[in-house]
Amino acid sequence: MLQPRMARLLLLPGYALLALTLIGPLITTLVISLGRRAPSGGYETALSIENFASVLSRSTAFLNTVQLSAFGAAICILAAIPVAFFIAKHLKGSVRYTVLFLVVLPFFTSFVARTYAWYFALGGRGLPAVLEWIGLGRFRFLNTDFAVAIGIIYAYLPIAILMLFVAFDRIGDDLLEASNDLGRGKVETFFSVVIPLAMPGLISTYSLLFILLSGEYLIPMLLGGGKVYFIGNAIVDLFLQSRNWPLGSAVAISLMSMMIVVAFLSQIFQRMANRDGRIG
Amino acid sequence: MDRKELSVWVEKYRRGHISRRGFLTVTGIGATMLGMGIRPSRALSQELSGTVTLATWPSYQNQANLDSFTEKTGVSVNMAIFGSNEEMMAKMQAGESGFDIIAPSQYAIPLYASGQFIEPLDLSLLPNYDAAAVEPRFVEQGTFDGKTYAVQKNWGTSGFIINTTMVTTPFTSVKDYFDGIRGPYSGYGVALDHPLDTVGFALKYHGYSFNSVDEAELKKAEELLLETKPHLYAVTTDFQPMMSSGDASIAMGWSFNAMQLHRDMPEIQYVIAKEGGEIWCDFYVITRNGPNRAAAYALVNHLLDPANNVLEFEAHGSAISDTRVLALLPPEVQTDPILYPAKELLDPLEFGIAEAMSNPLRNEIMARFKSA
Amino acid sequence: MRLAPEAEGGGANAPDDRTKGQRMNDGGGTFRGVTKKFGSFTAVNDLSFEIEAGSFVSIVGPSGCGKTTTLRLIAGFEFPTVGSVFIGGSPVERMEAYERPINMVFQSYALFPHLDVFDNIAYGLRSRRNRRPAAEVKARVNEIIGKMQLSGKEHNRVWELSGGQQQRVALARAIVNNPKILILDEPMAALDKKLRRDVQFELQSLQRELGITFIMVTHDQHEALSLSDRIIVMNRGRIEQIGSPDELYNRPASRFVASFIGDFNLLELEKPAAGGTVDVAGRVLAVPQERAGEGATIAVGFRPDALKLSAAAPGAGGEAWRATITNVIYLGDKVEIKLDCPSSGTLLARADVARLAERRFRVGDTVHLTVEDSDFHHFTK
Amino acid sequence: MRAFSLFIFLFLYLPVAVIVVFSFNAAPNMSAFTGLSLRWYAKAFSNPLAIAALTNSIVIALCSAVVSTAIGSAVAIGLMGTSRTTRIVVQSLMMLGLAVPGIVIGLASLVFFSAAFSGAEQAVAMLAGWEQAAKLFSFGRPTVIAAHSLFCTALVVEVISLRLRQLNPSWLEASNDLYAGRGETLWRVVVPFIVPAMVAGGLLSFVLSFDEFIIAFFVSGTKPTLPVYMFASVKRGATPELNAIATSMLTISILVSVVAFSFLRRGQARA
Repeated sequence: MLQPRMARLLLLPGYALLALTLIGPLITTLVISLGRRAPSGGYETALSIENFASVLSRSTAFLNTVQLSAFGAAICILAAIPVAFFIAKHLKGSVRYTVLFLVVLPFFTSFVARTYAWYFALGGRGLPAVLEWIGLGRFRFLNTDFAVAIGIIYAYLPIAILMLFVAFDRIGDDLLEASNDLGRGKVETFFSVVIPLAMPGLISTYSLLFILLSGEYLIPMLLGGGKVYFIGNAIVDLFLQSRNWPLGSAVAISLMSMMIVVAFLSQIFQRMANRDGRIG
Repeated sequence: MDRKELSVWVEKYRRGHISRRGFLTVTGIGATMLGMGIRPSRALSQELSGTVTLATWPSYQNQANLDSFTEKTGVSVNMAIFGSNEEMMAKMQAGESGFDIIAPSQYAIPLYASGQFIEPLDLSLLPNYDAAAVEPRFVEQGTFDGKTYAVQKNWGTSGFIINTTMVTTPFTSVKDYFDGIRGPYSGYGVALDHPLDTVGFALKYHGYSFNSVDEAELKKAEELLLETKPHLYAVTTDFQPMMSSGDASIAMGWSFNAMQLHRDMPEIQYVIAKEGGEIWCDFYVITRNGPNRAAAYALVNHLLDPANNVLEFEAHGSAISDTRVLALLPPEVQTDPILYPAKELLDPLEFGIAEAMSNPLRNEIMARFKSA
Repeated sequence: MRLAPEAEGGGANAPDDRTKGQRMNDGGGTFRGVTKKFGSFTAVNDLSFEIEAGSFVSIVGPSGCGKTTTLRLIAGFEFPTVGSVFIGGSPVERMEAYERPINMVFQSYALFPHLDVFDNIAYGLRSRRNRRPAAEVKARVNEIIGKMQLSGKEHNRVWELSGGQQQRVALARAIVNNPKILILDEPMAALDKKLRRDVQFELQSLQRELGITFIMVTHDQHEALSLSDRIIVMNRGRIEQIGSPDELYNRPASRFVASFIGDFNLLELEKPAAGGTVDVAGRVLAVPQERAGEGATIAVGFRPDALKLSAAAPGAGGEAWRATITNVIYLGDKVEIKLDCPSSGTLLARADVARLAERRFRVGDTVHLTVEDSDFHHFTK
Repeated sequence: MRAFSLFIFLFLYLPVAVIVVFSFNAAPNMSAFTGLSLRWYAKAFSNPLAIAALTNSIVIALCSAVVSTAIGSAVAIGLMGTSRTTRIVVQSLMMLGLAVPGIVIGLASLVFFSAAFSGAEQAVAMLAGWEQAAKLFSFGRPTVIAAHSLFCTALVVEVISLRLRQLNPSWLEASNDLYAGRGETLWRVVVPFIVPAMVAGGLLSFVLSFDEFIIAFFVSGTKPTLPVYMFASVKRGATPELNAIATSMLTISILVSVVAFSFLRRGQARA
C-alpha cells in the first residue's frame, strides 16, 4: 500500500540513526577487539584474535548470567501473566490505563535509587530484621543470587506486564466467551485459548527480557556485591578497572553473539507459534 | 619539531597513548593552525569567564568554596563525579577532553603525565601553593620526570575496619584479615573492589611488596584471593551500610570510610596492619587540553587558599598535610588516630605506584577474583 | 467526478458535479483484454466485458475464480498486467483508487475504528482531493444518515454498532460521495439470513433511486439472480458467460454455468455427438440447430423441474431411465427428490407439491423418469 | 488474580515506599528511622550538582522520547512498504540496538564519536579556517540523546509494529477509495491508529532514557545525568539526600503525568 519511494524516505532517519549510534560504534568495538591492551591500559593497534580465546576466562560470569537471566525472565513472565491478564481482560475503560500507568509509575523514581532501596530492604536492618523479629531465624539476603533475582525481577516486571498486556489485549473477548461457551472454565480457557494465542507475545517478551537481563550490570553490582557477577560486570571491569579494552570488546562481542542467537531463536519460535495460533 | 620526533608522536597517538588534542598540540598541527590564524583554544586569556569543569570523587569538595569562586570570578563550576581513578583514566583514554581539573590519586599521575593528558603546572599561577608547607613525601608523589604535575589535596591510608562487638579475637594484621575471613568470620568479610588495594593486601599477606608485579608473587596472591572469595560477604567499595547493619564485620577500607563509620558507631574501629598497606594522596591536576585552562588555575589556587582548604577538610574529612591548614584546624584533629596515625604505623605503608595500577597481570588477577 | 486531468481537462470535478441525466451515460465500465498476473499465477485472464451505466451487475463464481481481482481492478487497488479499463469512456487502468470516481463497500466494511459514525461517513468529503466545505459536509452526511436510518448514531463508535448498522455506515460512507460506480464486495457475507433479505431489497431500491452503477461480487448465486440486471460468471480467471439472470438460467453457455447457476442434472457423454445426434443412456437426441456450429456436444443436462417421475414405465429409455428415490425434501410449495439412477448417477427432481398430491413418493421407491427432448441442454464446453 | 495483582503492586511499590519514607528521616544514614525531618530536601535542593544533573536528565529524556518516537514511528510505517529483505535487515539491526549491552554501546560510542568529532573538526579547521573549529563538537546532551535514541527507537519500532500488525489493510484501501492519497491515508488513518502505541512508546522511551546509566556515563561528557550522579554518589556511601531527590522526581513525574493524562482524556472526548 505504501509507495516504495515513500517507505524509503520514512526509513531514512532510521538508517542515519543506526549508522551513527550502532554501526559506527560496533565497528569500532570490532576493531578494538582485534587489538591489544596498551601498556598503561586502553587500546593499542594490533590484529589478533587472541582476545577471543581469552573470553573463556570469563566463563563463570557467562554461566552466572545465563542462569540468572533465564530464571529471572521466567519469573518475570510468570508474575506478569496474571497481572497483565487482569488488566487486559478484567478492567475496562480508563481504569485499565490508570492501572497500567501505576505499573510504570515506580519507573519514574531513579532506577539507581530503587535498586539501592532494595539494598537496604534486603540488608541486615531490613527484611532479615523483620524475619528475625517474627522468629523465623537469622537470614542474610544481600549479595546472593536471591537478592540479584529480586532486583532484576523488580526492575523488569513492569516491562513484562506492559508487553503481555499488549499481547492479551489483542485476544478478542469473543474467543474467551466462545471457549467458555464450549464448556471450558476460566482456567482451562486460559491455558487452551489465551496462552496459545498469546504465545508469540510470550516468546518475544521472554527473549527481550532475557536479552535485557543478560546485559545487566547495575543490579548485580549493587545487590550482588561482587559475589554475583554478570558478564556485564566483567565487561565494565575490563573497560573501567583493568582497562583491557580489547578483551572487554571481545567479551562484549561474544555476549552480543549470544544475544543475537537468542533473538534469532525467538523469531523462529514466534513464527512457529504464529503458525500454530492462526485461526482458520 | 623534526620529522623523527613527529613520527614518534604519531605512533603514540595511533596507539592511543595520547589524546587527539594532545596530539594536535604536540605535533605542531596546533602551530600550523596558529599560522593560519587559528588561535588554539587552550591559549591563556587574562579574563576569566565561562565554566570550569572539575572531575572529582563524590562528597569530596565543599560547595561553599565553589560558590565563592563563582562569586569572585564569574566562572561557574561544573563537577563530574567519578567512582575510581581507573574509571576516570578510562574515560580520558577514550578521548573525553572536557575536564579542566581532575583529582587523581598519586599512582595515576605518572600515567596521566606520560600519556600527555596533563602537563607540568605553571606554579606561578598558583600563588597559594606552598610546597614547603606540605610534607615532602606527598610533594614528591605529585612530580613526574622532576616536574610538578600535581598539587596535594588530601591524603589517607588503606587498612581494615572491624566491628569490635563481632570481631572478638585480636586484630592487628593482614594475616588476621585473611585468616579471620577464612576462619571464624567466614561470610562476614568485605574486600575492596579496587585492584591496587585488594591485590596489594594479598601480596602483603605473603610478605611481598604492596606494589609487586612479580609473576610468582602475584600467583601466590591470586591463590589466596581465590581461596578467600567463597568466604567473603562482598567485594565492593560501598561497604559502609553493610558494616553499620552488622551484615559484615571486617572490611578492607580507606581511612575516610573508617572515620565516618566510627563517628556513628564507636564500636567500629580502624586497623592499620602491622605488615603495612597503602598510604595514598589525592591531588589536583590541570588537564592539558581542558577547555578553560585559565579558570582551572584560578580555581585550584582558590581551593588551596588555607582558609578555603579548611572548608574543604570539613567536606571530605580526609587528612591534609599543608601545615598552614593544620594550624587553622582544632588540635584534636591532628591527634585523631584514624586521620593522623602514629608514625610507626605509617612507616611500613607504601604509596601505590603506577606500575601496579597498570600492570596487566594484577588487573587480570583482580578480574578473575571477582568473577570467581 | 475527479478523473485524471488529461481525461477531463484537469477540472476539479467532484463526484456530484453531474446532473442526473449525465449519470446514466458516464457510469459505465469496460474491460478490454485485461490480464492480471501475480508472479506466475494468472488471476484474471484476458477479460473483456462492458457494464452499462446505471445497471446492477453481479460478478459470481467459485472462490479463486478471479472475481475479487476483477473488482479490485475496477476499484483501482490492482493494475492490469495487460489490457485497459474504462470508466465512463475514460481509460483508468493507470489511475489510483483515490483518483477513480468509484466507491466501495468492503466485505469487512473496513470502517475506521478511530472515527465515529459521522466522521467515517464524512471521510471522503474531507479528503484533500475531494474536499467539500464544512457546512456541505455536515449537510450531506446528515442527509445520508437520515436516509440510512442511522439518526442518533452519529457519534457512536463504529464497533458499538450491530452488523447491519455497520453495513449501512459502510454504504453511506461510499454513496455520500455520489460515485459513478458503487462496488460491493460480498456485502451480505456478514449478515444473517433474515437481515440479508431486507438488505437485498434495500440495495435494489437504493440502486434504482440513485441510478448509480452497482457492481457486486458475491458467491451466492441466488443473491446474484435476484438482484442483478446482468451477471458475469467467472471461472478460473475467465468469463464463462455474461447475461441476464434469465439468460443464464435458461440458456447456460457451458456446463459450468449450468451447474453454478441454479441446480442442474449434468450427464457427461462417453462418446461425443456424431452426425447431429447424441446418445444419452440409450436415448437418441437431435443436437439443436443453434448448437450445431459450436463443435461436438460433450455433455447434456436438464434442470430438476424438467424431470418427471412416474410409477409406471412410460415406454422409451427402458431400464436406463429407472431410478431409486434416496431423499425426499419438502420445501413448502415444492418438493425435491434425490434419485439414484444406474446409468446417470445421482439426479435431482423438483416438482410442485400440488402436482404430486395424488401420488406420494417414498424413499426406496423405484420410479420411471421422463424428460422432454426440448428440455435437454447441449454443451460443447 | 486480583489478590495476586495486588501483591505484585505491593512488590513494585515497596522500594518506592522505602525511598519516600527515608527521605523524611532525620537520621544521618539509612540504618534506622529516627524521626521526621526535611533536612535532606534542603540539602538536595541546595546542591547545584544534583539539580544540574536532574535538569540534564529531564531534558535528555524528553528529547530522546521525542526523537525516538518520531524516527521509530517513521521506521515502523516505512517497514510496511519495503521489501522483505530490507524489513528483516532493519528489524534485526533495531533488535541489535536493544540487545547491545549499554556498556558496549557506551564505550564504543565514546571512542567512535571522539574520532568522528576530531576528524570533522580538523576538516572544518583546515577547509574553513575557522578558529573555533576545535571546539565545534563536544560530548554532552546531544551525544547522550543520540545514543539513547538508539534503544528508545528500537523499542518504539517494536511497539508500533505490534500495533500495525492489527491494522486492517482494508482501512488503507477504504481510505484510498475515499479519495485520500497515500500520504493523506498515512496521516488520517495510519497515524491516528498508532497514536496509542506512539504515546506508549514515547512514555517508555522517556522512562528508559531518564533512568539509563551506563551509556550516559560514557557519553555525557562533563555534564552527568542524574543516574550517573547518583551512581557515583552511591559508590562512596549514599546519603538520604538521594532519597530526597528520588522522591522529588517521583512527585514531579506524578504531577506531569496527571496533567498529561487529563489532557489526553480531554483530547479523546473531543475526537
